[in-house]
Amino acid sequence: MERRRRTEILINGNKNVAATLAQQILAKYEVKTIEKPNNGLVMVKVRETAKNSLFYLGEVFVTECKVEISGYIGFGILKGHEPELAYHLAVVDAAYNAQLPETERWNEVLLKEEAAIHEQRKNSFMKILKTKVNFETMDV
Amino acid sequence: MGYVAVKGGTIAIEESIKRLKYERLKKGVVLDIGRIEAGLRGLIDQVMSESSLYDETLAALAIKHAEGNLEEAVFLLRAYRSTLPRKHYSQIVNTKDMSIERRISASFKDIPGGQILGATTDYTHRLLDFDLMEETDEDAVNWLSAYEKEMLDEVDEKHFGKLPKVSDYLRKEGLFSECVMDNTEPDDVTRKSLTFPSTRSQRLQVLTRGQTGAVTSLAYAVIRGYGSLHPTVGELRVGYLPVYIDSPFHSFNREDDAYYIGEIKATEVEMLIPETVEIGDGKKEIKFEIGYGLCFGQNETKAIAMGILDNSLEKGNRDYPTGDEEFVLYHIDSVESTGFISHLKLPHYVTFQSKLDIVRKSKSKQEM
Amino acid sequence: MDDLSNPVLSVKKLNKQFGPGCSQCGKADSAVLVKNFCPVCGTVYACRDISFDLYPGEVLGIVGESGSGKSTLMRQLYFDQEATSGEVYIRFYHDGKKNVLNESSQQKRYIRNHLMGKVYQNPLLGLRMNFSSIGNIAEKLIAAGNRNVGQMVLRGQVLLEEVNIPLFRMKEEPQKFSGGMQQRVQIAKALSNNPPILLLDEVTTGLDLSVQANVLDLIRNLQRELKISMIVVSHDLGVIRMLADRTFVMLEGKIIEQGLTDQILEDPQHPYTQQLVHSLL
Amino acid sequence: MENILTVESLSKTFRLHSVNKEIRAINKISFVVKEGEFVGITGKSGSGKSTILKCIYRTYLPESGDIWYNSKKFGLINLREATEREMIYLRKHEIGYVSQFLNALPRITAREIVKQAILEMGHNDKYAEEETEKILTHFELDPQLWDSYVATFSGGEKLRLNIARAMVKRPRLLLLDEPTASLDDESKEKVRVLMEQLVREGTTMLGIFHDMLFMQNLCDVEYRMLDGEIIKYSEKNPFTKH
Amino acid sequence: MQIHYNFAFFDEGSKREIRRATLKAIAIPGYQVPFASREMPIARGWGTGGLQLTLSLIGKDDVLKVIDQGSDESVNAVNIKKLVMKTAGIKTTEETQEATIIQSRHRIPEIPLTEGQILVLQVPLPEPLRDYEPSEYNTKRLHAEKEYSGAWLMLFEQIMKYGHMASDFDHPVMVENRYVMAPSPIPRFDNPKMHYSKALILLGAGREKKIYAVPPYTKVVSLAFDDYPFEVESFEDKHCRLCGATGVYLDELFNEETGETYYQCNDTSYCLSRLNEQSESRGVQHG
Amino acid sequence: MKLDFIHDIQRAYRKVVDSMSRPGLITNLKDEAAKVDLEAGCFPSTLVLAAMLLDTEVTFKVVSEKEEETTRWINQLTYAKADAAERADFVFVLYDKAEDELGQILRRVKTGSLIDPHDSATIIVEADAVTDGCDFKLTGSGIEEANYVNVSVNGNWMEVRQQQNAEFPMGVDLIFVDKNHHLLCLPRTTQILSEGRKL
Repeated sequence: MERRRRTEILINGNKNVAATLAQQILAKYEVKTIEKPNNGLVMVKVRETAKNSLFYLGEVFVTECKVEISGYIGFGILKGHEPELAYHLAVVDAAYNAQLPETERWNEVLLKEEAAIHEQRKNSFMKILKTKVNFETMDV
Repeated sequence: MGYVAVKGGTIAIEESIKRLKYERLKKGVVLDIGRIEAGLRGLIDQVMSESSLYDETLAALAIKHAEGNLEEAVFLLRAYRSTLPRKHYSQIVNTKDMSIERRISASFKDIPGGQILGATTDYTHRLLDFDLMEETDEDAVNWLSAYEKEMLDEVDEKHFGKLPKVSDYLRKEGLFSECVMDNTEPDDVTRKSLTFPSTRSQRLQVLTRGQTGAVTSLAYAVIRGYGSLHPTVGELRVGYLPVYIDSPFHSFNREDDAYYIGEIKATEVEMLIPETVEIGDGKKEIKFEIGYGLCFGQNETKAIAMGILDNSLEKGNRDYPTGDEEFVLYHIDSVESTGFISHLKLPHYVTFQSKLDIVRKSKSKQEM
Repeated sequence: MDDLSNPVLSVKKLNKQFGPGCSQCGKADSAVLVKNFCPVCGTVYACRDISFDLYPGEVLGIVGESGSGKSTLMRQLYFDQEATSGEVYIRFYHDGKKNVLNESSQQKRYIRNHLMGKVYQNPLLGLRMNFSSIGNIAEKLIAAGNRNVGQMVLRGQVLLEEVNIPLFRMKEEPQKFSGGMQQRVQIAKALSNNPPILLLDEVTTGLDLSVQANVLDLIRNLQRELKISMIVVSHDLGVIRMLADRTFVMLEGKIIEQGLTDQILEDPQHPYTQQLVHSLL
Repeated sequence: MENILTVESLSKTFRLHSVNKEIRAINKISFVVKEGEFVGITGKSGSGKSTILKCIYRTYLPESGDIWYNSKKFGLINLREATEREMIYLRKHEIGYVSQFLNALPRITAREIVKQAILEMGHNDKYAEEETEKILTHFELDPQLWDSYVATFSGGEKLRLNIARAMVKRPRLLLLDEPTASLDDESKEKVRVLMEQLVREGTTMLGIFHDMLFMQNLCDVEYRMLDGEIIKYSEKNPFTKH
Repeated sequence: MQIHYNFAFFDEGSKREIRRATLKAIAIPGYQVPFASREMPIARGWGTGGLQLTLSLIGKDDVLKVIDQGSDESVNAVNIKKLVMKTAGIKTTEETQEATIIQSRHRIPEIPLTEGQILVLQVPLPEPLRDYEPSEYNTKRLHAEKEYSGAWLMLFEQIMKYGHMASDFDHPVMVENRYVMAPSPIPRFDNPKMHYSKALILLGAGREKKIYAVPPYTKVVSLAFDDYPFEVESFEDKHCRLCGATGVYLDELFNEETGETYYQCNDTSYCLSRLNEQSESRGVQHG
Repeated sequence: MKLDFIHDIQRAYRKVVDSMSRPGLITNLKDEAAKVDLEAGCFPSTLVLAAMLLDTEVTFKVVSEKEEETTRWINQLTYAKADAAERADFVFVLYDKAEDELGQILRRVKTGSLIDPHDSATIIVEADAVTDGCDFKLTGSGIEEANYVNVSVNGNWMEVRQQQNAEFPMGVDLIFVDKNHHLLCLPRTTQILSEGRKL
């Protein structure tokens, strides 16, 4: 699975998913920490819609981490102070970069989690939609 | 034995800091960071927006540390921010991708996707709720589970909250001047100080990190009479924006190669302002312009005010202080204004002595 | 003294346009232009190929309706605005060998401070309304390098007397003065550093008739006494008649006619000038 | 005697754009003025007399032909082609122009008018002051009037001041444009005496007059004009002159 | 969370930006170099400009002195010193001669500075033309064109009003015949110390985001007129009640009981060292 | 790298501050340069200066036969981007430069504007030797009376520098280093008198 989609699932879904996947790797391979989980900032660049120009909205506090598995670097980064999850994300990323065989079996888990996230978000959106103002058209 | 330097200042400061701690603890109860995060959403959103640093937990810590003093909490976070390395820049965030939690328009009744009130205090009666005096955690849990069980209507889920923009609809009708995508790299006032005439990116950045009260007051001045804008809220939306960064190891990135880092809550406002435009041959027509507001958290008044000031500065009519970019942009930062006002508390003995000298001198000259 | 060959100010092909210009209008004399406006790109050609010389001790009049480019021309000469192209030489600056339009803003400021004076139609532009009148005069003297309060006050007093401002009012701010008085303070200020070149831009416009006359007499007398070279811009032929030896007529950014002032008034050649003269009351 | 002014084939047409009309004022006029002469031009009003003087003085822009003037400063110079700067110089130093109208600024005293003319020649203030008083006395202007505004003067007073202003410069050529038009006889007589005196002092004069008698008493040479052309030349017997 | 602060508080990127601006400031004496100005853990207006300069300069071998109003023990001085010590762990001193970096608000020490030292001045309002022209856009242009009549005009107006120049502190100076500069709110008494100073003087305005400098051996002339020369505060006939010093900047104090006015050195460390010297020599005499 | 990016850079920076504020004062980056273990095609002290002054916020240009190699190293070390000489904030003129290359490059670099004179290039020049001596007499801000130095760099760079600095405050600031890690600064305020000629 491509990185964009899997990082969305691992960060939005249950934290245990990343932990479980990372454990599989940590149990079998030597994982070298290049950069321990540490805090930093990501500057958010946005496009405004008045003139379609770009500006900086502000910075997001993040935790990031770098690991290496047999010469392949993995990078974990997410919003907030989440050293553990950042580490797990980095391990999973390294596993994919190194194309370890384990990753081939991860799709199923990830897709399942993705469906769960979807379901949960749908529910919460439907709750929000209860606040929608319905203008009943007057039938003539 | 010689003379020893006085230590008055050092000791007094230490004792003063103790008093501060005493004030925070004197009731024998401490605030829990989790409770601040849970129950002071409005304050947290405001602190994040004014400090221009997005993190609920850090904001909660700052609020606790500052005992709820807003300017102090912002100050703490701004200073903390100076110690952190900026590791990455996000990909361009597009507000079309916002997961909507609230979305209204004052210009059109029936907008595609509908008017969604979400969570708002707008239609609450401001009657103090004395029941809250007795509220327990248990009450909260019970209420939540009841809310969970409420029946849901099946609705069209195709957008998942990603609703089309009201302005897109007007744009299709040609009621806006077309703007091409402007991919000029934005300026960053935290890296390179503000210059005049300012760039659009500088203005928007200063406005979005401006002090809520200051931004609101100046925008109020614009619509009350010190400016000539008559804006309408085209669309106000509150929701979550996903943030991605490019892979730091490759210079060319495929879209699917990005790292997702999470979502941030934001309020976006598009103010519609009618404006006469020249269309050549001396002919004129009226088109709409957008005054744009976007800030961290749910800060609706601030976002609207930002939209008003954006347009007022874009026009730059110096007849009004609110059209003077130096006047607006130099004076709305919380840390700068509160710092400079409060510095008046610092000792000024030396300069006062100098003043005294000159006052006496002018007196003696006049007596002569 | 008369000097027939050596101008104090020499202007060559001065152009000023507002707007980017386009492939259609391209040049300042393009046929596409409606008057001096390009309907395609909206560019206004405010000054088009203006050339003239100003000689020692002479008063040059520039007459034209509003929008003819005469005030724009004055702004270019005083560096209030940047010219689009052209050359300007001043005899007292590098022997008139350097095009001052190409000099740095630092040098231009020097030229303004030392070699020129300008009186604006709107005293707000030429005066600091909340500084004392004597301070206003001193400002120009300071800019020209004077650092002696006593001398500056003395010079200021002489000038204020010259322009009929009672000395007991010299410490008052011009904002407390009538329009005519403000204009006289402005003239005193512009003259304070004995500039060899004085620019007068519609200095009597907006004043009551009697006050106008008063200001004109003042300028006339000063010119006689000080032999300053002046450029006088006005839409009012009466003003020009009273002050100028030679006159240019401007229309749509161009000089359309020039001659001795009495010749312009009595035997105008260009249809526009004839119209202008005939409308003179 | 040398020719101080040679006018050759001078024409002037006025084009009135607003009414789309052309008016030919003078047509191929030629004549000469010798140094020290008093030349008079006569003719009905509208015959173009005044146009000639104004073309010489460049108040009108000559259309074609040449106006050769023998200048002290520039040598032989064609006034039709002289630059405006040269014209201004000549007006200040060599060529005077007097009409019945006192072409002076309002709110200026008689004294200032004369003094300014002297200053224009480059003299110093003190000299100008003294010379002014001399001239005003000479032209019999009541000292009480010296410091009043000329707008209040009578016709004769204005004219005398006018001539005074022109004369003070000691012009080599004085153009007289019906100066006596509105004067009473007594004033005219005073002017006449003055002019005779000027001629005696060597000033060359070219003048137009409606008063034949007045002119014939003064002129050495007379040209008569009709419809823009010179139709008659007559010369006084040099021996009967004065 | 990141709970260990960096050496000298800043991350290295921030220091680098301040350093670049500082070098340009030294190369263009008196010119206000804009810089981004980081947000500091002390308030804007409380010396963040000076503090940023100090933190960008300071190293493990430095000895720092901080004074405010001439006093090492002024609350703000103590506060700034504490912050630098906390984040850089360097040595501090109260002896002017011992210090390698002296950060000061409102004073230049009485003891002449030496070549090895850097004086960092805190600046609240770096623009000397601000009273005359509120717009930054315009003041930048005035500096560009060396158009300083406004600065002198302010003084001229004072003379017209009061009969003398009435600037108290922060009396503008002309640096190296080019830039008019605000010397920070030091009393006029300290202005001459800037002229041909042996030490490098750096000035930092945090809120206004400007850094500027007076290199050593640089011409610094207080603005004045030929016939109204620059005058420092007068302490004629007055001396320090404690150490007897004259010709120094004095604080005016008030005795609650007697109602008397008395004077004391404003530079407390200078006063102290004089007192110690005196007591030593007394000790020698007596011993 | 053994170079300590906090403390070594701080020490080196203070030497640059000293040399910049006292033109003619030659300082030595030996200790810091010794810790550079990177062969980037330039002097180690040049790399120390790059690490001290460059990051993503500024641009640079390398003038050398090995331009490409050194550019890559500096970019990787500092993340600063290379740019044309006309726009670069920092210009490195390395020791293998051609006879008159410094003069030529000085003609092209940005000198700032009257409004923003700080927006001008800083030129770091690798000289054969920078020593005390009496070839150049230096005067100006930062110098008590006069300082004397020798700078062995060929070409007419001094004339070009003079032209570029003609209208103060616009101009360029030069930092010289040599293979013995000597460091000398010539900010735009410094007047150079060479063999009796004023430059």
